[in-house]
Amino acid sequence: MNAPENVPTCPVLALIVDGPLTAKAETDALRTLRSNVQSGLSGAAIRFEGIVRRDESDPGQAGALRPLAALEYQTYDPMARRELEHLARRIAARHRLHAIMALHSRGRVPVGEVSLVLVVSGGHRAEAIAALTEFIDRLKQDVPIWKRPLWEQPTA
Amino acid sequence: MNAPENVPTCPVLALIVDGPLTAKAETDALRTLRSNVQSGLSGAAIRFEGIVRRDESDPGQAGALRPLAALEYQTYDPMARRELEHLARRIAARHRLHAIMALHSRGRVPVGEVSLVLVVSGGHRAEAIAALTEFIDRLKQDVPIWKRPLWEQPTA
Amino acid sequence: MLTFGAAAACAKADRVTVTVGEGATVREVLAALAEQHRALRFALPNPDTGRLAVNQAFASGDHPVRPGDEVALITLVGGG
Amino acid sequence: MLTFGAAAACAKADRVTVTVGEGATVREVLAALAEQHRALRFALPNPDTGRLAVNQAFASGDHPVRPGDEVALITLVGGG
Repeated sequence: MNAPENVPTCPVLALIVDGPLTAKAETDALRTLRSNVQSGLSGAAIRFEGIVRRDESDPGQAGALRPLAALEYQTYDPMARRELEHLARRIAARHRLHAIMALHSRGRVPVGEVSLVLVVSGGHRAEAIAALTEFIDRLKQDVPIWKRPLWEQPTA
Repeated sequence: MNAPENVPTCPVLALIVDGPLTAKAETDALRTLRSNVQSGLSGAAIRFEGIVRRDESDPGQAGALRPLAALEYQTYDPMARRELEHLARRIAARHRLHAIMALHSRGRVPVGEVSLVLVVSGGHRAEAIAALTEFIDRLKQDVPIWKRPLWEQPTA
Repeated sequence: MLTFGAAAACAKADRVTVTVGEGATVREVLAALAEQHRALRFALPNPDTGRLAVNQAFASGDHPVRPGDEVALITLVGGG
Repeated sequence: MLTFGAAAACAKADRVTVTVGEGATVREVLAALAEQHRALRFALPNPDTGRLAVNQAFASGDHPVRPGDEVALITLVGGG
């Protein structure tokens, strides 16, 4: 995954945020990013949300689906943030993005809440979609973040 | 593109909006949609923005890039809205989405403003990305919307 | 017949008149359009697959066109 | 050496001690880890490609590990 050379600089923001990713956390982050993006160049902007699903397979029960209360994300700090940013920079250069923002949760994120927000903008749709797909694939390999299921307590 | 049968119903919203798609237009539309989505099922939500780019190739000048002031979208009403909704329903069924919203502009949209917003949510990322890609490909074939370039006036 | 986009630009009008016999199908209307409006030939869909909307819905080649129907040439769309 | 996630669960600890000779490389540390902590074998990366972080950065198999370095086993991550 080598980045092409001589690409224009692209605003990059990568943050680890405690708990679920709320609208406020994102708005604050985007304010920094948007001021750097020149209008009229980008033809496509995509925002991806990864959300905690209720049903996870439980390895302790032969992979059977079991209702989840939350996921607990553990991050290896500060390497996690640095790898997140490093990944964002590589993806931005490879796909000639105009801006990229990645936010990831740390700690407890209840079912239905957002643990990952990725925002990319680029000249055309194809680049933006390819960047999105590749970012998430690499995230799951290269960024030191682990998740632990917190199972819903069976009602007595 | 046949839809699988016996899929659960999915909230679908398809609207044509006059002028650029603003945050307010979208918020109003999403309010309707979100109330119907059951939390905990969706693992991925994607929001796509199509934005008017400054540089368009001008067929009147052998395809040379020429700075644009705006695009003027003409829609064949009410067929355009109906085909937009029909497309949203087909895509939702094929990719087992949990919700889909498509907004498209009518009339003048200046450079840097948004003319298309597509929001999809589904169980997993792969379905949501495939739905996004397919929706936009089909939109450009099946929905009676035409665009006319309004070129920037050269400064005297 | 209604025209839009590049087709309307070439016809220099947002509607054109096409004369067909009684009981004509979409396929026959498209053939007549090609004969009677040569400027629009570039924009014509395949007469067999048909890309006319009759009363605001896409119609196949076999679809009959009746007096009073709203017929539109839907071609070269470009939303998004 | 720091452990996380499933590796920490299997080691029943968030750090384990691995004894290596002076001037050992990442590759040698991984081999020693496999010997000295059998419960962690499932989680071990390929000793040649290496998947240890030394001082908070991924380190290749040849990378030397020095006294005082912070060494972490980065495996089976699962963000997103």
